[in-house]
Amino acid sequence: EGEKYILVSHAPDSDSWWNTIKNGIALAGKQMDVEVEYRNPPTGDLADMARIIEQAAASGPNGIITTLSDYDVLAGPIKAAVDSGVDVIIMNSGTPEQAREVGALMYVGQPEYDAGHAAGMRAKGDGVKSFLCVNHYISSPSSTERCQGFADGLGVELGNQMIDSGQDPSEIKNKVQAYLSANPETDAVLTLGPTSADPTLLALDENGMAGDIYFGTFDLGEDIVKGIKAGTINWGIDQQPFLQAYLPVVVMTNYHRYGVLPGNNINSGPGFVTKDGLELVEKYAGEFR
Amino acid sequence: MNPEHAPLVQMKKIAKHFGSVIALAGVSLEVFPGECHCLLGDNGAGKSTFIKTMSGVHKPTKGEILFEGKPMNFERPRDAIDAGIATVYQDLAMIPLMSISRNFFMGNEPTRKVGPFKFFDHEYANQVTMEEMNKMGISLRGPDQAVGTLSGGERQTVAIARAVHFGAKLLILDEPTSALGVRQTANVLATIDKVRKQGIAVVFITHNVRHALAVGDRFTVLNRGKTLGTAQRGQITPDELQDLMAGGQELVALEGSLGGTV
Amino acid sequence: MNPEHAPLVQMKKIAKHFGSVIALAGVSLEVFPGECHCLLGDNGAGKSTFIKTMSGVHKPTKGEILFEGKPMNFERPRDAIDAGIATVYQDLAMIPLMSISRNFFMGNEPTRKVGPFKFFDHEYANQVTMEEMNKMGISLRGPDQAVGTLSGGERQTVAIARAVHFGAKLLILDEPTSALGVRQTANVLATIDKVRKQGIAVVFITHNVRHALAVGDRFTVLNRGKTLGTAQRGQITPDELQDLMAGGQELVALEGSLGGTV
Amino acid sequence: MSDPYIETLDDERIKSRSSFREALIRPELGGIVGTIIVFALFLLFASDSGMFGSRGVLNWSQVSAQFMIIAVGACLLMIAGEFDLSVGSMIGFAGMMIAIFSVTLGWPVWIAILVTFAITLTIGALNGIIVVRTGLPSFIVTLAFLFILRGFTIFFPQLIERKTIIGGIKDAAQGDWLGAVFGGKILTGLFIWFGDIGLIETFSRGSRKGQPVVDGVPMLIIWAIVLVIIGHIVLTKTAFGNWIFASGGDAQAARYTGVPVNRVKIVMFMFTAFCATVFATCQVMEFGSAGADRGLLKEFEAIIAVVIGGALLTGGYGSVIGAALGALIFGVVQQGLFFAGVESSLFRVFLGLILLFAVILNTYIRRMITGEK
Amino acid sequence: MSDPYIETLDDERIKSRSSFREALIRPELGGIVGTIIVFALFLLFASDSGMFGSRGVLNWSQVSAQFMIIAVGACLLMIAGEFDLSVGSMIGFAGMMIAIFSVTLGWPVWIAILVTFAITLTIGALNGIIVVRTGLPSFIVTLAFLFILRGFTIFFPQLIERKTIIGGIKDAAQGDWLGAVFGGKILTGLFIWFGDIGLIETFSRGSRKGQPVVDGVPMLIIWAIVLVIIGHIVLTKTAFGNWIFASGGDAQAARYTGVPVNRVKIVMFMFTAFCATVFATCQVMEFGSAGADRGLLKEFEAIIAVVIGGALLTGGYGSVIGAALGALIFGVVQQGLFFAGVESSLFRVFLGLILLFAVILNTYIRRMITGEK
Ligand SMILES: Nc1ncnc2c1ncn2[C@@H]1O[C@H](COP(=O)(O)OP(=O)(O)OP(=O)(O)O)[C@@H](O)[C@H]1O
Ligand SMILES: Nc1ncnc2c1ncn2[C@@H]1O[C@H](COP(=O)(O)OP(=O)(O)OP(=O)(O)O)[C@@H](O)[C@H]1O
Ligand SMILES: [Mg+2]
Ligand SMILES: [Mg+2]
Repeated sequence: EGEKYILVSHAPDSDSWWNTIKNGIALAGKQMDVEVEYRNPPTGDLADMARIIEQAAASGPNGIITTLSDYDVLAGPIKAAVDSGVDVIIMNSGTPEQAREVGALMYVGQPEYDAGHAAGMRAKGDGVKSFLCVNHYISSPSSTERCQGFADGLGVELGNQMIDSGQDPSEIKNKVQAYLSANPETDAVLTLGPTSADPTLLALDENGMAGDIYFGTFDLGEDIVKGIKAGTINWGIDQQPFLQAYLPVVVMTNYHRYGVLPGNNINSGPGFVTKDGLELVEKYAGEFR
Repeated sequence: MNPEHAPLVQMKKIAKHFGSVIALAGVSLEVFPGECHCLLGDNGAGKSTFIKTMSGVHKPTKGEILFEGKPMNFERPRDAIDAGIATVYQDLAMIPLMSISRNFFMGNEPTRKVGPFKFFDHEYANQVTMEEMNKMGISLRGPDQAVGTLSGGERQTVAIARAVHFGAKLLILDEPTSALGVRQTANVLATIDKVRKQGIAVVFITHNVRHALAVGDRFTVLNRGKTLGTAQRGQITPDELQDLMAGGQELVALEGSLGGTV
Repeated sequence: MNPEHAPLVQMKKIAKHFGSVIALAGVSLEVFPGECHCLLGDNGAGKSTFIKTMSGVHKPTKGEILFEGKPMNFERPRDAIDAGIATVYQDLAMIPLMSISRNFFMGNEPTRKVGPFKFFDHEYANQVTMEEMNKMGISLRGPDQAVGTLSGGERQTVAIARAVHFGAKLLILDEPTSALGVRQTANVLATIDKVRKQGIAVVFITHNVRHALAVGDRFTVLNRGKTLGTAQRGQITPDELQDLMAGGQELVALEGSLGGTV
Repeated sequence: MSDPYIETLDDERIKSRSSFREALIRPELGGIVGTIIVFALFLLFASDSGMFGSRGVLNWSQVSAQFMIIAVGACLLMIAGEFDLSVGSMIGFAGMMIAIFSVTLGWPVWIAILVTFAITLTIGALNGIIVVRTGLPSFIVTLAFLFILRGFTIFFPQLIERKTIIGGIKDAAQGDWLGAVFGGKILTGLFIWFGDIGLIETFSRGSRKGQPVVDGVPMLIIWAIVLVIIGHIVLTKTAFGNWIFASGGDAQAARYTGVPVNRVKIVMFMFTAFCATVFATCQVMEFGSAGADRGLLKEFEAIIAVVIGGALLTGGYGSVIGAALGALIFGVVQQGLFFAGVESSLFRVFLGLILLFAVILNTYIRRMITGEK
Repeated sequence: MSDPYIETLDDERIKSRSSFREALIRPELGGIVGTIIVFALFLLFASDSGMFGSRGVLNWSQVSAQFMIIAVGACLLMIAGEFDLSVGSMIGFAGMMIAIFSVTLGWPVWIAILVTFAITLTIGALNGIIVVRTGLPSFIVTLAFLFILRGFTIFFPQLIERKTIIGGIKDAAQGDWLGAVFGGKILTGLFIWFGDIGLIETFSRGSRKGQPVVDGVPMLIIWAIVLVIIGHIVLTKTAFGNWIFASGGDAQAARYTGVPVNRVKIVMFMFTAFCATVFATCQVMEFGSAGADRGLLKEFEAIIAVVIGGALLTGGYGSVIGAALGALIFGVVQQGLFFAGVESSLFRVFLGLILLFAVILNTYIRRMITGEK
């Protein structure tokens, strides 16, 4: 009873997608009656994140749940935490193999490159030949992997099809419009989350391409769900962040209390969300979905 | 000078401390309308500090200021200006990057009404500036020249011309002639004379005994934050005044070797 | 003064333009060792600009500078200082936030060797500063007081004491007495006299005819960027000099009303 | 004394300078030259990319208008001798307040907007009061507010709604008069007519087929123009404008001559906050959501626009028109690089180089004006 | 003249001030007070969180050491009257260069490090040369470099490797002597002995079972201490230190008295770049990878640490010891809030408040020293 778990993410404070994670971990904490904390490097600097993992380990929790967005940077601190008796579960980014190497109990998440690749295959099946990847977080390796995976899935060169859009919605909107009017033959748009999807939706609305251009996105949010419903967005890739936060807490609590542990990693995604079966998604978008 | 008049300003036992430094230790002074009151004294005697308490820059630590008989509590220079005290500071109040005419009218901008709005009247400002500067014997290249390009003396002349133009009941001049050439100095002294004759009180700080004697009606000497007393014109010889200003020290040896009063 | 000596500095047809402003239009001057050469002139005549070309602050637009007979091309003040020219500028070269002794030795820091390293010798610096300031008649609270807390005149004295202490072959003083009290002025003039007698050349800028006559050996008058010629001591009366300085303008009317030479 | 007027009129100590050159050297010259160069370059290299089609023009106009709105505030504040690093955080904060008031608390949008303006103006005033009372550099004070405001912008919505993006403002703002002032478009009728007579293109496919590609002038652009005009008039044509210059040129000297320097500075901080809130409100009304990450780095972008436009970072010198041109250059370059298809991560490199080039040009111009060496 | 010495010794115009108070008021007083307060608070509220256990101490020491390294550079530069907003981008850039040289190009790590230092020092010098030659404010010049360097840091690895993180440096640095100078640990023997005698905890499982949890002092901390000591000595005890103060206090006046102001400023820009590169190299060696987002906002953190430590933003006043204490406070507060379990989005709010509080305290102290009102 009263175990303490700390979740460490690599996201800067303001990244709205991580709300779901925060809500998921809070809910799990309440349900399992354990203490949970959420930590992240304010600017998204991974070196700062390594320090936070060290700090978390030093504060003596029962377990740490962390992303593994850069193996080189994070492997050391995570291994040290494991060695000092803290159990670790890897979530969100990283791969099952890397999780095993650092000595984590398991991996819960969606390997980014694979998700991009799957999306690319799907788009290829729908006849897409060229695309625009709106990367609002260019400095994070996982966002580039998504674009790269998509390109590889389509079987085309990524080349100049990925733009560094920045995080300001007006900039994103106007940059997407600028790209599309300079490259009108573009078949598809891929966005990497609500931050880039919402302004892109507006951009397409304004330049009349909404519903006409093939539009896929990672991660869900209120506007994305509305877009899917309206048919502007063909699909969203849901990696179910809620599960990524909720499950590790449940798994670890049970492991610590009763010694039970699932025998395998859990892939929380990729699940393609399309027009069908949107009700619950719609209700909880941005909060639990 | 009319000693029977009520004094315009009465400074009573003014003290001013800066942290651990005692700049003024109780200085009293009266200035009457139409007189030129010279404030003399050694470097660091506290002259600038004293007139700054008069013009609202510093609040005195102790002491009282009566202006036209009423106690005054200046919170900021604006209050003193509004009460009718115009000051030319030793460290000139000029903005180098602004034009001469903008500097001249700074804080007293002339305006022109256009409908419900008031606009800065540039034309009027330029014209007045040129005229006033010419009166002081300085010929400008143009009123929109930046003040930063003027020589030190030229700048001082702008500051004096400004104070005189808006000159109210009391005009304070802190070493106005120290950076001036002979011609400009003569102009300034003539201006002081003119202003005084209009019934305006003048407080004039200088190190130059001759300048003081040329226009002063009364002379107050400060020394190390205290006053050594006030003398009427004619009651004191230049040499006595000089002695007082130097803090009563013997300057004979030096003066001898350099040939007379310096 | 030894006119048969070779001149220490020869300034030949120096011209200096700032953008569209012609500050100097060909000024020539010679300074001999052991003489005090007074530079006089109206505000804006170009005196400060002229000596700044001598001390390496400005590069002349045209003209040649010979120092000890050799053509000199000062790129920066350091070069002039190294050649032996010490200058007290009108806008004093003092850092308000630094202590007096750090200011005093700025650019000439005394060092003490500890092993292979050289350290700033604070003790020596403090001691020398106190001594030199006392010689100038200024008593300091302590050598580590910040210069920003000194009065204008006190600061000027520090600047002069510094130049004199490191005083080399030529000492340039740009209106050193303008902000000074009588006692300090006398000290400065005595210092100039002392320095000159040691064979050092002095260039002394002032607006005060009496100060100039007290110590000057030769007098050069500038007017609107040109020289009006150089006079020997004794060849010229105070009144003539005064007339020259005012740019030859008639001051009779003014002077009359104010009682004599100002 | 002889009449000195004659003497004034010709002074042998001034080299003659052609009146053409005289007319040229003004603070905004750098901005004008820059604008011409930038447009010339993009006309040359990106004219076939749709950048100068009606949609393209609207595109970079909107981006430039955004920069202009915050640049006007930053410009006047900078001329008054201070600057504000909290502009970006203020944008995020203001948007979030509007969202919380109108969506979470369900207030009418116009009340939400007015209350938000009241709050941000108060914060602006607080910034100013701290700066003038303590005499601290505004860099530090507003840096503190950069962190404080951003912290609250992230904290509040999480506490209240458990998310950091609050949407649904569009629905709430439906039919709201004040919402339309910030998020609406004007002249829509005119543009539809333009489309009908073929003056501008119409959509050839998609949901809005047949409608003109540009269907009105967004209020964002109107706000930018209005703010620039007001700012310019206040600065150059009023007594208050003279006080702004004086406060920034030398606060001490201005105070000595009776300029209410503290009041001027506080008002300028409030005006900057006002501009930031206008920016935020337009953005929230356009996108229908407020996010905790809105406005990141906008403070720098505002300062860059102002500096490109010829203002002096140390205060006392500058022009609103220049700042507006700086914003235009910034917007056109940013979007133009996309139109021209330049690798987008190189945008930052270009931005840095343009900034350097612009300030060097401006310094040269300023020296010609003031005659410094 | 009479001997004036007597006069000097007692001056009736000075109120007496106790020598205790005299000894107290020095630039770093604010830092000392702040450090005491911060430690007292955390000892009170977070002592049971492991913050003062051996691993906890190592944790905040490392974070503080990082801040110290960049704060020393920023401090000396700020005292010399300039500042550098490109520190953060420089950190990212330097790390990326090392990674590209050693991993992509396969050079020996020590060559990669030395070449990187040569490049960054050149960029630092360039910053300085542009500032002193053009007379532009360093805010603008280094802001330009902030964008330019960050742009290249994102662009190069994308161009070369198609990603924004380059890993594998640890393998490359295996056994490299210069790599160990930045990424190694010292006193490992001592700590193993500490572990053996039970002075510090040991790992309870895994491959390092039985080894002490803290197995040495990271070189990062050594670098921080060495830089602080050198910085302090140079500033207060050498002629060059006097020049730094003079250049920042009034560049014109310093130039008049023959201080080589331009040289001083350029050297200080280079030293700042040096510190940033030390930071980057330590980071790259410790974590084994370089990312395009490294160092974001570090320029502000350095400036904040320096200002908390009592330096004057406008130059000419400050202390390296103060800056080091500022960095310590910053690091302890940042990590301490985590230990104390405070909601992490509120961290920024705290940071802003501490900054405000610290500068107000410091201003008060400085006024006591200089006697200003
Ligand atoms: N702001 C201040 N802080 C601390 N001390 C000050 C301050 N202003 C003036 N002082 C001190 O007060 C004393 C009087 O200075 P003040 O400037 O009034 O002298 P002054 O008579 O005008 O001298 P001068 O003739 O040189 O201008 C000096 O010793 C000076 O150091
Ligand atoms: N940096 C500059 N830029 C433009 N003009 C300048 C500059 N410096 C000086 N001037 C101009 O050159 C002329 C000569 O100035 P200078 O300072 O040499 O005069 P001065 O003889 O020292 O006068 P004063 O007795 O008032 O000190 C003045 O008209 C001044 O406006
Ligand atoms: Mg004075
Ligand atoms: Mg001069």
